[in-house]
Amino acid sequence: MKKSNSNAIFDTIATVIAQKPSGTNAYTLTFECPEIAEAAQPIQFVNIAPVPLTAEGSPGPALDMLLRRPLGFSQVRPEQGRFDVIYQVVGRGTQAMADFKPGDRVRILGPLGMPLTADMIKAQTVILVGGGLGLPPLYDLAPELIKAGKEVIVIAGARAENLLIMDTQQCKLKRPLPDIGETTGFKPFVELGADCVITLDTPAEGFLSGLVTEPLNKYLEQDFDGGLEIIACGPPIMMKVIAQIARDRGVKCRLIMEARMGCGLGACQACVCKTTDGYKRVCTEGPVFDAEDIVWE
Amino acid sequence: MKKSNSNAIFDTIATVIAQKPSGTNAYTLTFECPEIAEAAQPIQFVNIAPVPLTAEGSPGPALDMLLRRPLGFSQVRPEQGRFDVIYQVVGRGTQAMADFKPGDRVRILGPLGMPLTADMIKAQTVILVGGGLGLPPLYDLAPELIKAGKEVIVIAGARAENLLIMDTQQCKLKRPLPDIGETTGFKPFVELGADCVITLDTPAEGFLSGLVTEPLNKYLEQDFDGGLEIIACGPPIMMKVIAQIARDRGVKCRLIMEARMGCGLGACQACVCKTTDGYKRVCTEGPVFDAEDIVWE
Amino acid sequence: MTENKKNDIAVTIAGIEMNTPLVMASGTFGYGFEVPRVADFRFEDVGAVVLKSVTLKPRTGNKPHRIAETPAGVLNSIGMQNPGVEYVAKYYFPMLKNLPTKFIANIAGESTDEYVEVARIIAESDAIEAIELNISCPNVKGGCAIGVNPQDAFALVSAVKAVCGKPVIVKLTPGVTDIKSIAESCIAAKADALSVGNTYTGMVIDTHTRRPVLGNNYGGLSGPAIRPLTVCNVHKVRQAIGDSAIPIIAFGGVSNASDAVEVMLAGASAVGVGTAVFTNAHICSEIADGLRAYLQSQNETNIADIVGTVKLN
Amino acid sequence: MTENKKNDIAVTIAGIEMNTPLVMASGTFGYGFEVPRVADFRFEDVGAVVLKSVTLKPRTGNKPHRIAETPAGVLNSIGMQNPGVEYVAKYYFPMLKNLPTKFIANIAGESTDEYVEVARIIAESDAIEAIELNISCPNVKGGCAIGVNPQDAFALVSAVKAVCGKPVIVKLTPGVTDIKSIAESCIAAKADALSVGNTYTGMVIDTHTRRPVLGNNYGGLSGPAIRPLTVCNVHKVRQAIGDSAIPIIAFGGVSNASDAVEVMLAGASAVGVGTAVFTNAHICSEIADGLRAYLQSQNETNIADIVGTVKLN
Ligand SMILES: Cc1cc2nc3c(=O)[nH]c(=O)nc-3n(C[C@H](O)[C@H](O)[C@H](O)COP(=O)(O)OP(=O)(O)OC[C@H]3O[C@@H](n4cnc5c(N)ncnc54)[C@H](O)[C@@H]3O)c2cc1C
Ligand SMILES: Cc1cc2nc3c(=O)[nH]c(=O)nc-3n(C[C@H](O)[C@H](O)[C@H](O)COP(=O)(O)OP(=O)(O)OC[C@H]3O[C@@H](n4cnc5c(N)ncnc54)[C@H](O)[C@@H]3O)c2cc1C
Ligand SMILES: Cc1cc2nc3c(=O)[nH]c(=O)nc-3n(C[C@H](O)[C@H](O)[C@H](O)COP(=O)(O)O)c2cc1C
Ligand SMILES: Cc1cc2nc3c(=O)[nH]c(=O)nc-3n(C[C@H](O)[C@H](O)[C@H](O)COP(=O)(O)O)c2cc1C
Ligand code: FES
Ligand code: FES
Repeated sequence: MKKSNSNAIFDTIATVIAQKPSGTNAYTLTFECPEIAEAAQPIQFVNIAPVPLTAEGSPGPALDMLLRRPLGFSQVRPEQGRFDVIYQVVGRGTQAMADFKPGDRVRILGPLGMPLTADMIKAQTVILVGGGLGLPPLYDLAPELIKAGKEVIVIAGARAENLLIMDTQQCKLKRPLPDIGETTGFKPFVELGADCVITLDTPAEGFLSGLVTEPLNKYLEQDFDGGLEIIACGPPIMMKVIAQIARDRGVKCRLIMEARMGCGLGACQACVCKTTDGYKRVCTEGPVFDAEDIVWE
Repeated sequence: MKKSNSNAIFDTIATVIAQKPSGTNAYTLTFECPEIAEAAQPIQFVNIAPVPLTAEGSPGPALDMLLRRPLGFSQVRPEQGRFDVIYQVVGRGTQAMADFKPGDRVRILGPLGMPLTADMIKAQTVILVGGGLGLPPLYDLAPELIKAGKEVIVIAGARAENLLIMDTQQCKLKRPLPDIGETTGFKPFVELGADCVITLDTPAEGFLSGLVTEPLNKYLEQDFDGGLEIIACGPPIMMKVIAQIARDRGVKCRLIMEARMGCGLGACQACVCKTTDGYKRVCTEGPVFDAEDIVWE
Repeated sequence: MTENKKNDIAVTIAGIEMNTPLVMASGTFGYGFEVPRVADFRFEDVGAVVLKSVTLKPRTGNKPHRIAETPAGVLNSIGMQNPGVEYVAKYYFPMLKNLPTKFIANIAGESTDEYVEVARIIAESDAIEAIELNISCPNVKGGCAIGVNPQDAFALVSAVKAVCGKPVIVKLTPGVTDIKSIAESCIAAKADALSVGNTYTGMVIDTHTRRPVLGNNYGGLSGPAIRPLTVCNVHKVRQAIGDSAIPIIAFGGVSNASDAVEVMLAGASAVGVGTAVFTNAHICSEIADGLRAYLQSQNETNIADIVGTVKLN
Repeated sequence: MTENKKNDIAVTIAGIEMNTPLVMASGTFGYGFEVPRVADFRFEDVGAVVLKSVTLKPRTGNKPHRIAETPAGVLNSIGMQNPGVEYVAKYYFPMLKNLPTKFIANIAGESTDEYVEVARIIAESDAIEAIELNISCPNVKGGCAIGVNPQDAFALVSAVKAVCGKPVIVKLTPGVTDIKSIAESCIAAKADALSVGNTYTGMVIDTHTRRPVLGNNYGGLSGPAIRPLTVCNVHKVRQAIGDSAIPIIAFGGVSNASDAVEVMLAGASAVGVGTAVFTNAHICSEIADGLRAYLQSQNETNIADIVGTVKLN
């Protein structure tokens, strides 16, 4: 990707350009918002009001849902002044967002959080592990890594085939797994040149089945001369297990953490996650944390 | 008009068919709702949720505006299962309603209030006085009166020409006013065969100017052999003055009163207006009251 | 539903057998017959109706406006308009006889004597299962003063219990420093149940006219806005009085099945529904259906089993 | 704006000259520098910033979740996470020096001694104009107990006043039976201003897990939901203490200019803005613009002239 190195954050009004279903109960939203699109860096996120402004710009009936919803960038196109987020409908806010229509104007805060850029990663190979909606932010990061000449392996987990949020295609693995030289991967990652495997809780033809930790463990048995790092994003339980695996194997691991947010700006101390150095703010010190530093509760 | 004589009230979901501007800052909304359209009688009204249901039928972000807004029927077409309301944007609720789009599903309660039907009116001539958005309910009543063979005179007041909520056309008065044999009237009333004069606060060519009380007083100097009755709907200050004029002249006068509502069903006692017999509920004993009975505060 | 013995959301509160735990709140459901005028109203989903507060003498009520909308809430100052207990007992109670739900009368007054006198009259009616003492109305003098003072509450409840054979429910005011101490004195005075929650005193001002929107200046805040406060008060009172003490009926801000479950998890055995009726006259049936679905999703068979089962963090 | 002497929304509260009556509420605006990281932040529209509560010793705060959404409101239980007064005074206060607004420190503690000690340290800083005593935080033991008792409040305020040359503002808890008596004892103890309002104790339960959403189980309710209660409390306190008494800063539920006008008409000389910052970091500028427009629409030249001008019905 990118672009201006300023740390500017904008609290501004973005325009909905498009909204498309991405699998079941999930959507890809495209916003036009040049300032944020230009400032955004990988793994950063935006906080999005779940109800659009009324025609007059007043929050309208949005008083009922005051907090903005944090969503990671799934793709940023600064040259178009646009970016995408992919989200799943899980509660009232994301449900309301599913009603967003092109032309809607939405109050939005970002880019938020500390970026994770290729130069911050020493290892030559990076395994990106995404569970469910943990995948989109990794898709924002992957091109950056590949551009920097790194080997990228994506392990994506989902509950079932109908929940997959991106298009799939056959992926001939450059680094095959035992018995698996070819499998179904996410098209966007495959096209970037990454290896991509998908494991499903509910088995389906052409996909691996089971937990993401199974292919992960198999990869970890291989040799990575240039060093290996794991970056994971997904449900806490998944990340906890991966953190343990990484620690056991002595592999560097970063986690993209979630927390309920108030201000998004580091002011309210709401969005904390427990670390060995006390509670840290996901919106400011995060969202990326060293797996070693996280204290699981 | 109508139709079933049942007193049924429905709390149901109506579908928005169309929304069109009616003058400045006012709209005509068409709903499809067969049960209410069939039960509605003149001068009754509906209480409308100002925010549509979400796709799933939950009130969505509507928790912020809990009370439904009372609006009079402006036209009911039972054979189509549809009815219209005309409303002005005055606050947050009507502002939100201006965002209603065809297909929106809206929770709606009605028909409410005691009907006023032609057989309840003894006089042969009825002067309908409508100030601003007091007009639509009178438009629902007029055909009924005309069908019953009554002479109908409409005096409509508005602040300025651009605020007129219905189309206008030339009206050759069957019962001319001094110096005025022809003037601009509202097309729907003229087409029904009623006399219609429009007075504006801000003078404009082709219209009378001044308060509605001026043409009213002039009419009241004429003879009405079959008896005369005034029915007025509009801002309280207008209705108070008309009540006084009617009392002075000994003319029967009914007023369509407004009040802030809770339940709409007579349960909460919120929507009262003061009468010589204590506080009465607009939603149940009203909205029509005998001008003699109203205690002005 | 009434005939269906497997009805898993039926509850019994203070001896009153109710089809559902849903109690229509006083003042929002009139004298029981107004709201059910809507077509297809399902009375079987209503556990009980608490009638509009009655007083000894007729009251004209406050001047309008009597209601205002606030963010996720409603402010009201009806001012206890009612035709007096004799009129209500004579003309309204008989209309309730054959309706398939239970009725609770709610009484208010400016002195203990007044409460006692009204309770005595109501206690004679077959139509009424229990009496709710409104000691928490912000819209009338007297009632509120009793509701904020444990000694006064004790005296009032004792006096009413002495004349009234029917169960006595005390409706506590939530806007106090220590709701637990008042709850405890009501229990000491042998109250049969506690209604935890009522409106909170609030004010809305029209910035153009610089006048309060309500004719009475102040009013009582109800609706979803106050629900988190209700959940907390119910939990606090339940913790203070213990699980085996008298039942709690929660009032304040319940507008859907999830809200109803929340207050029950916090410790309420029944759930008041007030302002939500203004948004949907069928709300009680929607909530009842939602409660049934919740039980199924949680593999529970009886709604009573979830009462107070919140697990603290 | 600061240079413009015709600035008609400037106010002076307890000797603090503020560009606007808008005060960023403690806990929602961090230590003053976080929110203004947003591009185009207009500090000139901020009358004053109340910093996050500090305590004598560092506090780790409560376990997550620390925030939950409620209808038109927010429930929080941050639990006073802060690095302690020494750290804050050493590292954060110097960052505030040249910013074009005024800063008020907010202190909390579990005993009078603790408050006094913190006040003494803060009183030494040039960056701070005044001290706000948080005697109303539902998320920490001690503070709240002081806030509900007039004698305790009197003792605390007197003790702090004795060691602190700067103006002392007392932030009252709204969830009490009689806020007026506490206000009066603070005035007797020579408080320089009253912050009327804070959060109300509430609870939200996840019905699926049956656990409270907040790690701390209970939290404090803020946001538009409570605004009618704030307006009422401000009006009650203003009526009780009289127009010529110390100024009131209103806290609770202000999210737009109309809300700000409402609390000022009710009797507040300045207006806290907290939760609304979460919805829009520029909210303060929007409200300031709205206040200027309001003055114009009402033919008033100075915002101070509208304070307490509500005309009761
Ligand atoms: C840094 C970050 C990046 C994220 N990126 C994505 C993404 O790209 N795609 C995606 O689908 N989801 C993402 N999430 C999770 C997403 O924020 C939540 O699913 C969403 O906020 C739920 O809102 P709701 O109103 O539907 O749920 P509700 O449960 O109704 O929300 C209630 C409140 O809790 C908050 N909340 C609920 N779940 C979460 C959660 N998991 N994390 C944080 N806050 C939560 C909401 O924001 C809201 O304030 C991300 C979260 C964080 C912190
Ligand atoms: C029986 C009846 C029939 C009506 N018919 C019409 C009609 O045909 N066309 C039309 O434009 N208006 C009509 N009105 C007035 C209409 O109800 C109000 O303009 C509307 O409720 C304003 O809502 P709001 O949210 O925009 O205003 P807000 O001021 O934001 O509303 C706040 C609250 O006050 C209530 N309220 C505000 N003004 C009025 C009012 N004048 N009367 C009753 N409640 C009010 C609202 O319903 C809401 O509960 C009628 C009122 C009544 C009582
Ligand atoms: C319009 C209105 C009138 C009310 N009248 C009474 C009353 O007469 N007596 C009473 O005890 N409570 C009265 N209440 C309070 C309700 O019974 C209930 O306790 C309160 O509204 C909180 O519940 P809710 O949020 O579900 O409405 C009234 C509430 C409203 C909104
Ligand atoms: C996340 C959060 C943290 C808060 N922390 C504090 C605090 O540390 N000290 C304090 O006095 N008030 C604190 N408050 C209360 C606010 O200062 C304010 O009084 C309250 O939120 C009501 O105002 P509002 O509705 O505008 O938010 C906090 C409020 C929120 C929402
Ligand atoms: S959300 Fe406020 S500090 Fe992170
Ligand atoms: S609105 Fe409830 S009685 Fe009329």
